Amino acid sequence: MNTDLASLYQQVILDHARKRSGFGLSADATARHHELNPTCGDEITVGIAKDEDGTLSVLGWEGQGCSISMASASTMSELCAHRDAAEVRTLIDQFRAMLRDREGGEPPESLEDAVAFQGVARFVMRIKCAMLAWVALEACLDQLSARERTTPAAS
Amino acid sequence: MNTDLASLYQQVILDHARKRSGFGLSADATARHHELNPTCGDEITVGIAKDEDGTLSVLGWEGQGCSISMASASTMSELCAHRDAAEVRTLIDQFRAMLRDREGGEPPESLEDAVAFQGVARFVMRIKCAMLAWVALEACLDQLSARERTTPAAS
Amino acid sequence: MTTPADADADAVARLATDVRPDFPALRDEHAPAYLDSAATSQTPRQVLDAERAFVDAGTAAVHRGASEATGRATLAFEDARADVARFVGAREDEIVWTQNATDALNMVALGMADASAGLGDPRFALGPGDEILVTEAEHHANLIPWQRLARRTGATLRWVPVREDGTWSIDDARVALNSRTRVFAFAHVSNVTGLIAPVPELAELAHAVGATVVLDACQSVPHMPVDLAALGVDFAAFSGHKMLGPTGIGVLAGRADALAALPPARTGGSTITTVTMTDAEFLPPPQRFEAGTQAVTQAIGLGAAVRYLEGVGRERLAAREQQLATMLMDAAAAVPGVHIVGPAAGHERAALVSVVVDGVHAHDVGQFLDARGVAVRVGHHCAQPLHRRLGVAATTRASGYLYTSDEDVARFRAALAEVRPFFGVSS
Amino acid sequence: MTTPADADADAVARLATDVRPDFPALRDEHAPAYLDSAATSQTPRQVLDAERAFVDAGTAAVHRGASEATGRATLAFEDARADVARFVGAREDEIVWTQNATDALNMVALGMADASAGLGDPRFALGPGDEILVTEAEHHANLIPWQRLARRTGATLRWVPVREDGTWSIDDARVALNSRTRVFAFAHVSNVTGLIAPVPELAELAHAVGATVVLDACQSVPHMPVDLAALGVDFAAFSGHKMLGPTGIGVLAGRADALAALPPARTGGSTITTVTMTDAEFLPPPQRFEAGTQAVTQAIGLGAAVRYLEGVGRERLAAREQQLATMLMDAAAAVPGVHIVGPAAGHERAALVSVVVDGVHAHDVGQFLDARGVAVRVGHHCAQPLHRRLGVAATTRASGYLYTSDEDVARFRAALAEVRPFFGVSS
Ligand SMILES: Cc1ncc(COP(=O)(O)O)c(C=O)c1O
Ligand SMILES: Cc1ncc(COP(=O)(O)O)c(C=O)c1O
Repeated sequence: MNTDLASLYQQVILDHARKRSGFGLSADATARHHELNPTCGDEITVGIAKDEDGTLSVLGWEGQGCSISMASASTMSELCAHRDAAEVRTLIDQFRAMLRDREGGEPPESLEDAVAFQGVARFVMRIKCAMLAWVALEACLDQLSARERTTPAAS
Repeated sequence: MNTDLASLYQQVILDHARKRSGFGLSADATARHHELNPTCGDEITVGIAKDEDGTLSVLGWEGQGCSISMASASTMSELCAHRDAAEVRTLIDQFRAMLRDREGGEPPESLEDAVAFQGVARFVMRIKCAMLAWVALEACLDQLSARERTTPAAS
Repeated sequence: MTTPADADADAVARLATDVRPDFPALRDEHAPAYLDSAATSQTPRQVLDAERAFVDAGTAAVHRGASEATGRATLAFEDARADVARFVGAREDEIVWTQNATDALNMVALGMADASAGLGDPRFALGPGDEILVTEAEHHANLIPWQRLARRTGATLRWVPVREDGTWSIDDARVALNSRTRVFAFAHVSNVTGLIAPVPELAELAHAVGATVVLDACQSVPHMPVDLAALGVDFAAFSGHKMLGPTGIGVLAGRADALAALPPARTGGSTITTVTMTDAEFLPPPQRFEAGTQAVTQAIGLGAAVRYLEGVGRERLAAREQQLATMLMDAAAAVPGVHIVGPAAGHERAALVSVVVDGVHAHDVGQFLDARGVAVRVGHHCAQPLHRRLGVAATTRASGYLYTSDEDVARFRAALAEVRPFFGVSS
Repeated sequence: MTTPADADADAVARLATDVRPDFPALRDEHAPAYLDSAATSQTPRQVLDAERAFVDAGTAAVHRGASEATGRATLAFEDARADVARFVGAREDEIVWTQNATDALNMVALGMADASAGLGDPRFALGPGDEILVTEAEHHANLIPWQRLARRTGATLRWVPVREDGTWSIDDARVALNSRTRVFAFAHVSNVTGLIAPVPELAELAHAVGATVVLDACQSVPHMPVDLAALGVDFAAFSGHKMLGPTGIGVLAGRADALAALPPARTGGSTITTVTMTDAEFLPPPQRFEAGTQAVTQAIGLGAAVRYLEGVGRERLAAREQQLATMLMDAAAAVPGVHIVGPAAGHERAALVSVVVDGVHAHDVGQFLDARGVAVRVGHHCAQPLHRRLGVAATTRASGYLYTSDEDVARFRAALAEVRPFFGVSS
């Protein structure tokens, strides 16, 4: 039982839950998305903006929730800031795949600190907590790309 | 199995099902009631009228249904005609009690031919069939007594 | 030497023998010839075993809370949903658990009433001038909810009339469908006549006039391969207890877009995101429709039933049902004074036959067969308007399933032949 | 020498030990301390044994057809209804089977919507100017259906506000009730605070202004003697799965006159007398409300559960629940940084306690306790408005039942004391 608990609440997670990197929503964010976990009322809003080079110049979040959801948001904002949309989408997919993998296969190194969340895969009711910020980020990216499709970049 | 069947479909029942004593509704009936068995759509209408001496001068019925319901109506009209309301109500109660008695206690002799329906008690889905005409008769009596309460007899 | 085709034919004929050991109610040599599967099926031990294993490991609420037991229960519950989805060719989020098929049909009709009252997406809003189309052959479960919807919204209920033999055709439907038709609700297979409706063609006709198609799949999903995506219907309803599963569980299957537009008539816990004292926001389907603690154990039982049927093989089952259909028809046709309701011999029909016995009321027929160890169903089979059209109050119905043996049908035939003599009706 | 009173006290304290052997999920020595019975209870083997005996003897439809099997099934089904009726002090025809308590509450609200739309008896017709009263502490199942009814009819939804500790009093209700109040719906026992409402007094107040009283009895019927006739409510709802019974079965209990006036929102087979293509006449209650094939097996399971509880003795159970209530309160109160929601110590409350742990989110609390082998429930417990009032998104709830041992509560207390140190929250 305690090993399970240790695999879920790794020290890096408990640290991130307190540290909350990226906490705060910038007025410069050009896309925002609010995501709710209806089971417990936890909620996270993510806000992003892109630089001219296509990388995320802004990646902030606010919200309240359990240590898993808070730590996951914190880890996410450290990992994804200053990357371009394609890279970020790959990371989101990898993170989701890791959480869905009940067999515990080796997660990609590219996830860096976020590999600490691998233990969540075995706690099916907590997967939503860990995904909350990432789903909100994905929705922000969708907003931006929808906008790009309708307003073609000046060339 | 065959003994069961024989106890349900006694010869007197099969005979009554064909004979249908009392079949036909008289224009002289002063109370009528229609009763339906929703399971199978069987229906019976009973019509009665009272003589000056308080006995049933008219006791007829119409309807369609299984041999149990038809035979029961036929038996009923032979048994109850020319009796007064109190006597008829006693017979209805005795008949109902016999059908509800799953133990097969000795039925009262007053039921005459109607004791043939004792076997129905063991066929719970058929009790409604056997009761159909009797319930309609009871409702007719209720109509008459309700009317007597509101229009007191001239004295 | 047996060819593969012969081997298959053998496997089909042997089906009842193969599966009987799994059915405690049929194992006993004194067990009746159970010919009432169209009402409710018998249950293989695998289903109750699955339920018991789940319960004895410790029950827990699903989709609520964080405990391991909750996680285990939630996974088992959702796995059962995936089993059922696969079985009918739907996506997992297109499967809504209900109490029974009746509940599923009501969920659609009541949801449309709410849409009409302005509660939710207006796609399914009906009003005066709109028409709801059913057939005269429907089960009450696929008739009364539409009568009530018509009364609630001012829409008009119309119906495809049936012929004297209880059947109706695609041409009859074509005449009844028009640009005012908003809903067309009909049974895939009639529980009285065994008539099989040409669903894809009917769905196409209905969609061409903009109508939503609601399929009562109670008598098809248990018995024949059904691919809802291929049939092209918007909603379909069926019950667990007719397909080897437990009572207390049914399914509303809906195309994703249709479910997404349907307001939830029944509301409560587990269906919502945010609730204030004055308002509630609902989750996407299927959760939106699953108010309160679901029939979790029974869903798991139904999942086991579906896997059992897949183990048997749906093609093998369908082939056996065709045999049974013919055998039941032949048995009834062979007895003097017995009239078969529904499609004539030679036409495709489900493995059920309803009959009228000259001079003997259906209740008496059923009682006699019961005493002879043959369990059939008598009455109006919850289809009073159809029976009125047939000119009878009640019929006697024999229906088969995977465990029905040739011997069962033979016993039916023999007992049926004795009915009129017993009641003293001359031929 | 032991006096009779001592002997009784012993019997009460020994309850868990006595009953545990009947609960497969709790028999194992590694079984968790199951403290989530307010969500769903564990199942004694007697319940599944009763279901299996019924199914294995051959299932059959009830109230339809003439066969012996149908007769046997119908009797078993109706005997279960009689068991439940006796258990709650109602008449047999005052007990309607539903899917769960949520379904039962919706049945009342949806029936009233139909009455308001002119479908059936006008007694329960609501309209603009009328008021529906609930409390701010209700479970979503007893809130959202009334929100929807208000929207369907134009009536106004009002509520008895709760205080900071989650409680409300009869005086608060008196203020909120007025001559426009047509319905007053509230929980007998709160599933979050454990508050026990003074039902007879509230019902009298409500009836004095002409309101119909709807009781959410989910947390009372399983745990304390409930005599609905004595309580004087018009409708009451509860679920089988919280009282040792199976999932998939619930009950709407209604006073005969109230049920008789309620239109059936869900319609279909077995609820009717005469059906034409345009109209249906309904049977009297309870059949009128039981559309389609009922959860027969589960009703029989619930009957067995009720008999099991009667075997235990309801007074003995109630006495044990009082002990557990005190023990749970004491356990939570003993841990620094833990705040109890609901009535203060000393007040009567049900055997459940919800807590907030300073600095640790309820999900994390629950996860930690789970890892320590203590199963509790975390979240908003389907009472978001109440949690908003309490100023927290989620709480951690521990709840007991007949099989809950002193040892279970001790494990809860020990694990709770470890939570804040584990998550590094300083006291
Ligand atoms: C007070 C209360 N009301 C209603 C419900 C809903 O019960 P069910 O989910 O069985 O319909 C519950 C349990 O979840 C409850 O505790
Ligand atoms: C064609 C048809 N529709 C609907 C139903 C209703 O199913 P249930 O009673 O399981 O809701 C049945 C079975 O009774 C049926 O045969």
